[in-house]
Amino acid sequence: MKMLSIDCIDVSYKNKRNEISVLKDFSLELSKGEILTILGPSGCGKSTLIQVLSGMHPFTNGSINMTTNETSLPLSTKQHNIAVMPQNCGLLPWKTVRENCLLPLKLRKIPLDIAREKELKELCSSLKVEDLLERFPKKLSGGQVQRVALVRAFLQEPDLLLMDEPFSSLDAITKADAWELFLKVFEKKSPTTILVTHSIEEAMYLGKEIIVLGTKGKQLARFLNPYFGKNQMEEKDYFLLKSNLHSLLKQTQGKE
Amino acid sequence: MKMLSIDCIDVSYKNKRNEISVLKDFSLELSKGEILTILGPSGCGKSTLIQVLSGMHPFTNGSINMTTNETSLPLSTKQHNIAVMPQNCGLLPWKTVRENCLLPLKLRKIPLDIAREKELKELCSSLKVEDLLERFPKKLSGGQVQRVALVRAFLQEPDLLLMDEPFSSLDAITKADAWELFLKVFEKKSPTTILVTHSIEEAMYLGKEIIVLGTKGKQLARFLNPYFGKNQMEEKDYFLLKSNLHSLLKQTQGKE
Amino acid sequence: MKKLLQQLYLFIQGFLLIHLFWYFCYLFLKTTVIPSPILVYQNFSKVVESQIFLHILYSLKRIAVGVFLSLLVGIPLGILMGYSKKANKILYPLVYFSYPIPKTALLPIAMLLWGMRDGSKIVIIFLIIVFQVIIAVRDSVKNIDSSLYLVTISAGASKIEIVRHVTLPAILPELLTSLRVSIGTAVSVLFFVEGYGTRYGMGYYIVDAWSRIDYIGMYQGIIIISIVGFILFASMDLLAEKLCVWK
Amino acid sequence: MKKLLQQLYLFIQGFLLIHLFWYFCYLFLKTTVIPSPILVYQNFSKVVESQIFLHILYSLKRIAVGVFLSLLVGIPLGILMGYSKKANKILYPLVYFSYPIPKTALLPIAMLLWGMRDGSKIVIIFLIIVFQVIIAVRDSVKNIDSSLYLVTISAGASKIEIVRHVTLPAILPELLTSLRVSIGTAVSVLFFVEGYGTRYGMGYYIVDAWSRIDYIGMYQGIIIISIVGFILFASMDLLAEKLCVWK
Amino acid sequence: AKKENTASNTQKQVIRFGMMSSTDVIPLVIMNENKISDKYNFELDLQVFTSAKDRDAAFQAGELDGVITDYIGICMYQNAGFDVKITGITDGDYILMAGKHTGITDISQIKGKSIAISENTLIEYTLDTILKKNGLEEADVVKEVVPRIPDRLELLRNEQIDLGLMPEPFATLALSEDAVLLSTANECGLYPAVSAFSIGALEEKKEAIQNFYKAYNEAVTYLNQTDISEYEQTVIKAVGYPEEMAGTIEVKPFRTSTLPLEEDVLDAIGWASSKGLCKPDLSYEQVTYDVTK
Ligand SMILES: Nc1ncnc2c1ncn2[C@@H]1O[C@H](COP(=O)(O)OP(=O)(O)OP(=O)(O)O)[C@@H](O)[C@H]1O
Ligand SMILES: Nc1ncnc2c1ncn2[C@@H]1O[C@H](COP(=O)(O)OP(=O)(O)OP(=O)(O)O)[C@@H](O)[C@H]1O
Ligand SMILES: [Mg+2]
Ligand SMILES: [Mg+2]
Repeated sequence: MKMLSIDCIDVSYKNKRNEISVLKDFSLELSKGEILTILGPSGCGKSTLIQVLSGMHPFTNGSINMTTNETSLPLSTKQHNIAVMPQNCGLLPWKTVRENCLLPLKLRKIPLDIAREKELKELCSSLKVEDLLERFPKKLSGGQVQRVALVRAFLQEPDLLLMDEPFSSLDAITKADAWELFLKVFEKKSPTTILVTHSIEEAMYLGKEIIVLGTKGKQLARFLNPYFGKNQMEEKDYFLLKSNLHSLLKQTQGKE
Repeated sequence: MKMLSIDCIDVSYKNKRNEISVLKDFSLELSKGEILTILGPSGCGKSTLIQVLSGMHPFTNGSINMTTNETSLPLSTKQHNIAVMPQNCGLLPWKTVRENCLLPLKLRKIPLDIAREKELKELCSSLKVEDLLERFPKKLSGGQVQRVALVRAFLQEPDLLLMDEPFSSLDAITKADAWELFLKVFEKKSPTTILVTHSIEEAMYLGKEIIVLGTKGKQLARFLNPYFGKNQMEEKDYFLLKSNLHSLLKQTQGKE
Repeated sequence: MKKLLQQLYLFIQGFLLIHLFWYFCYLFLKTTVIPSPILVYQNFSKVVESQIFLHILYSLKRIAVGVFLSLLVGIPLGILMGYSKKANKILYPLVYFSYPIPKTALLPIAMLLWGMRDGSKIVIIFLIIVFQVIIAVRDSVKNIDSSLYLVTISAGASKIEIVRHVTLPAILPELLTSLRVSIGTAVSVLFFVEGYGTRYGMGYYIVDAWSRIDYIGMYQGIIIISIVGFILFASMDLLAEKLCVWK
Repeated sequence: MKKLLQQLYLFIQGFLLIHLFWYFCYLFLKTTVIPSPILVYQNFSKVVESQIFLHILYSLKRIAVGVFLSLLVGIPLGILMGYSKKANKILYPLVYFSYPIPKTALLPIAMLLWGMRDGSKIVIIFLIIVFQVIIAVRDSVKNIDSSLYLVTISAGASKIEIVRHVTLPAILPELLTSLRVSIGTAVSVLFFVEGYGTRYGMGYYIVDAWSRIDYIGMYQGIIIISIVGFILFASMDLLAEKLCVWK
Repeated sequence: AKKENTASNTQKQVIRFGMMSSTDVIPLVIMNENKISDKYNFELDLQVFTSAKDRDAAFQAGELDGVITDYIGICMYQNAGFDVKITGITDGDYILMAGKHTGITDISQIKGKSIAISENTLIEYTLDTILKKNGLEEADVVKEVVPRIPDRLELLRNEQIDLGLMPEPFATLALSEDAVLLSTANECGLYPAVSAFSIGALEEKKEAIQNFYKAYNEAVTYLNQTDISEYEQTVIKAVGYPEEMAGTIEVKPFRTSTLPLEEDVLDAIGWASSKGLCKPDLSYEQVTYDVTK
């Protein structure tokens, strides 16, 4: 079942003088319970896509529709339950870590019951931020900020989960833990997910499907990923796929 | 020859109410022309160390001395030529990419001659930001910002180069290119370098020496890295070292 | 407690510095316009006799109501102008036209519509401050980093919720600055609005002394108004610290 | 060019709106203090005859000098207070004490020291505005994100260079806001300082008409001051756009 | 004679004179307008103020040599340690009126009514004097402080207040709109306005000031002998009558300048000292100065 369908949209940044076109005639379809990881060169428009889907940035032409409960409606943050973890994490400086984590729930009018309180505790201890709950974001290190944003994202129960390079500032160990956590959370809540990353390994571990974007959001490839949730680095096919992705990405370079 | 010697310093963040101690009795020595990569769990004080060395954050007790031209002086941004690439890249929003790149040179009163102009061009085209020179940082993607900050760092000729997770937002291909560029720049200018990273591979490729920090900046290990600049992922010893580092890092977790 | 002591120390220090300056002016200029601070303080008992606390209370009431009303009107209008292009199109020229009108020239109208008592006084204070608030709020709303909205908007926040969770806290520091400036302005305006239709208020106290060419009384009034102003400002600072804990 | 046309459009729109409001007030309140706008414009030829441009020029000169001086003094002091704890310790109480003093009450001293011509007028404008600037600058300096300094400081920048490359651009938006507020205040203060020792200036024009109970003339003066104020504000906006290209 | 004037132009002394618009200033304006000051070899620099506070500030700052003020003003100057001497009288009336809808037609009916005045000024003094002359007391009316005269007029016009005590041109305006005349200062024998100079100016520019009064008297003679139509425009400008009143303006005859009567001055001093505006032992000699001597 198609859940999200992006249909030939154009996205651009308007300046006073000029207009920079970022996504041109971009289409994408996503089924329910999908995890799509997006690979692409820096500056190809991945974050822009996330912004458009979170209702922050307008698009021209085309349409974005989302199907929930058998009804298809234009995507809207009010009618659809969207959770986003932006590239810069987007913590509000004036709210404590705890308040930041709970803000989306509050906005969605989801009561903070005991179960959810427990979930928060668990997520925090998994990501080792349980001692930071009363701190303000300014007092956190780069990795701590990202972990808090992860807690916030995982705490929600969205129809659509958007994550923009969510593990980029984590050290190897924490990152591996966070990957496991992500898979666990996904198993439980199975939100339809778009995950932007620049690590091929990450894309191959976390994506049920992978797409590779080129400049202006041109889709160079899209395929089902057989290695979703699997740690088969030794397999030959794994290496093959990895190097394929690598060379695909290489192709996109230099044409910016 | 010891160039930088950090001697038993204490660093902490003061709040109105409490004081969070981050580095306790921290010492580190660095020879001229060294590249030291620092690995450590998120929140262990890596960025704080960089901030202290860039003269942004005060330390109590101990001393930091730097030896240039045979004279040892307390480290000072005025007397020593320090270049830093902070974790958030630190581009000034009101300066164009070009102005941002040239600012440190301007502050060091280094004239912008033809050679330097050419170097800027080359660095920009290596990092594929040559078309962005007249843009303001707000109009850049996350990876573009990081590449611009790399250009700025590489353009300087510092005695001490400090880099805080400089490649974290780059995609695999760009990152590999940036690594090569770093090695090339290092070969030419050989600044004494401290590079903070959370990727073990990165540390092993770019560090002449590697140290692993634990909580409160405790040094868990320091060793010469035989794989500096080498791409010998197939070697057995490489894997051994890598998994050693991995388990060292694992030890540091959870004690935060 | 330590905070308060510190403030008190600063208070005394500033007090002494200004008086030193004043004393030197007195010594060097030697004019009746600048009486000796010593003389002024010798006669200070007169101030206390003259129900100075009543004067202060009256003035504080007028300032409080005027400032409160300006915030009540100015903040929403400023936010509206900052966000809505449509609202801005209508409000912008209105504000830009009305701001430079010398509000004191509207006194006759204010008196006729709201009487000679506190009504017209508060209206004048309000009219003088509200535009400052509108402009400051609008400008700071425009300066909010757009990335701060992302999570809130994507979580389906209504406009009110966005204002509550993002806008207001984001502009709070500038709002407090604007409040400081407004209170300063309001205190100065007292001098004008308390010149008529009342026999109470620090402004009245000064104007009355001035029109009697009683410079000693006038300076006493100025000292009182300065102290009250200082206390207002210092409390604003404490408030700012309480409110902006995240800094 | 398009920008200018757009501004002109807004100008006309605001103009009409306010006049509509005025006309309704005239119709409903029926009082001598609110003359019909039609009557006011019928007599507008008189304004032009009365050398209105000379009046405007005089006022603009006073505003320009006063605002310029306030910036010249206020920006460095504000920056100093924002950065240096020591300077703040001395300046903070001085500023907090002097700010609430009604500057208009210092007129006798100002006249004594700077005469009753432009000297004292400019000093009064200066004294009223400079504290607003100091407070606004100090507060915005304190609000600068500390991570912005890192690269500049580590590159060995001197204090002046830090101010030039980081502080000034960082506070520029707030500075422009404060400038807007200051100009608005200066225009209103004209009304007061042009009440003596001059026969030129928009403030004089209004006060003069008022004291002759020539409400038509007074409203004409108010219209002129509004238009001049609007133009000042609109140019500030254009300036802000030019200066803050990075937004 | 003309040649003489130009020859002595170089050392012509300047008298800087502060005033507020009122009928008192008509002779002064005529002095300049008709070049009488030239004839007496001084230059009259007239400075118009819109508020007494500004005028006093300028006077004290040494920006002015003399002003048009009143008995009460002199008392306050003296009390402030600023030695200002009454050197002559001027003419102006202060008229007590009732609003048209108040139903008051006679001064005996004003008990308990409100009146807008300025405090501690000759207006209050005049009011008290008028009240006393009519057998009333200060406390019989409710005094509202409104410093600017135009505002008082507006309050009276718009029935926010019952009574007004105003100089020209405001009185004429109010009366033309059916306000009811109750009494005037001059009717009660009160002529409180005076011209005055600071002692410094009197010493420095004695001759010029003597000439100033000669010129003043000549201007008064001119005014009293000439038909108003010849100088009506000057009056309208100086006093601030609305333009529409041209042709209907009346000007009472002016008196030539002398020193005021001692008993009048002492009465004012008594009133001022009762208000705490000056010391009760202020003497006539202290506050007057005979320039003709
Ligand atoms: N401004 C601050 N005030 C208080 N505590 C702070 C502040 N900044 C950082 N900290 C704390 O200091 C510790 C060290 O922070 P630092 O930024 O140096 O970590 P890091 O090693 O760079 O981590 P990461 O890899 O996540 O960037 C962290 O535990 C953090 O919570
Ligand atoms: N505010 C803006 N104004 C103008 N151009 C912009 C703006 N933001 C981004 N761009 C441009 O749009 C393009 C896409 O940006 P986007 O942030 O979507 O890239 P990205 O794919 O997320 O890259 P990265 O991996 O580096 O984060 C980039 O070329 C960037 O320069
Ligand atoms: Mg991005
Ligand atoms: Mg860090």
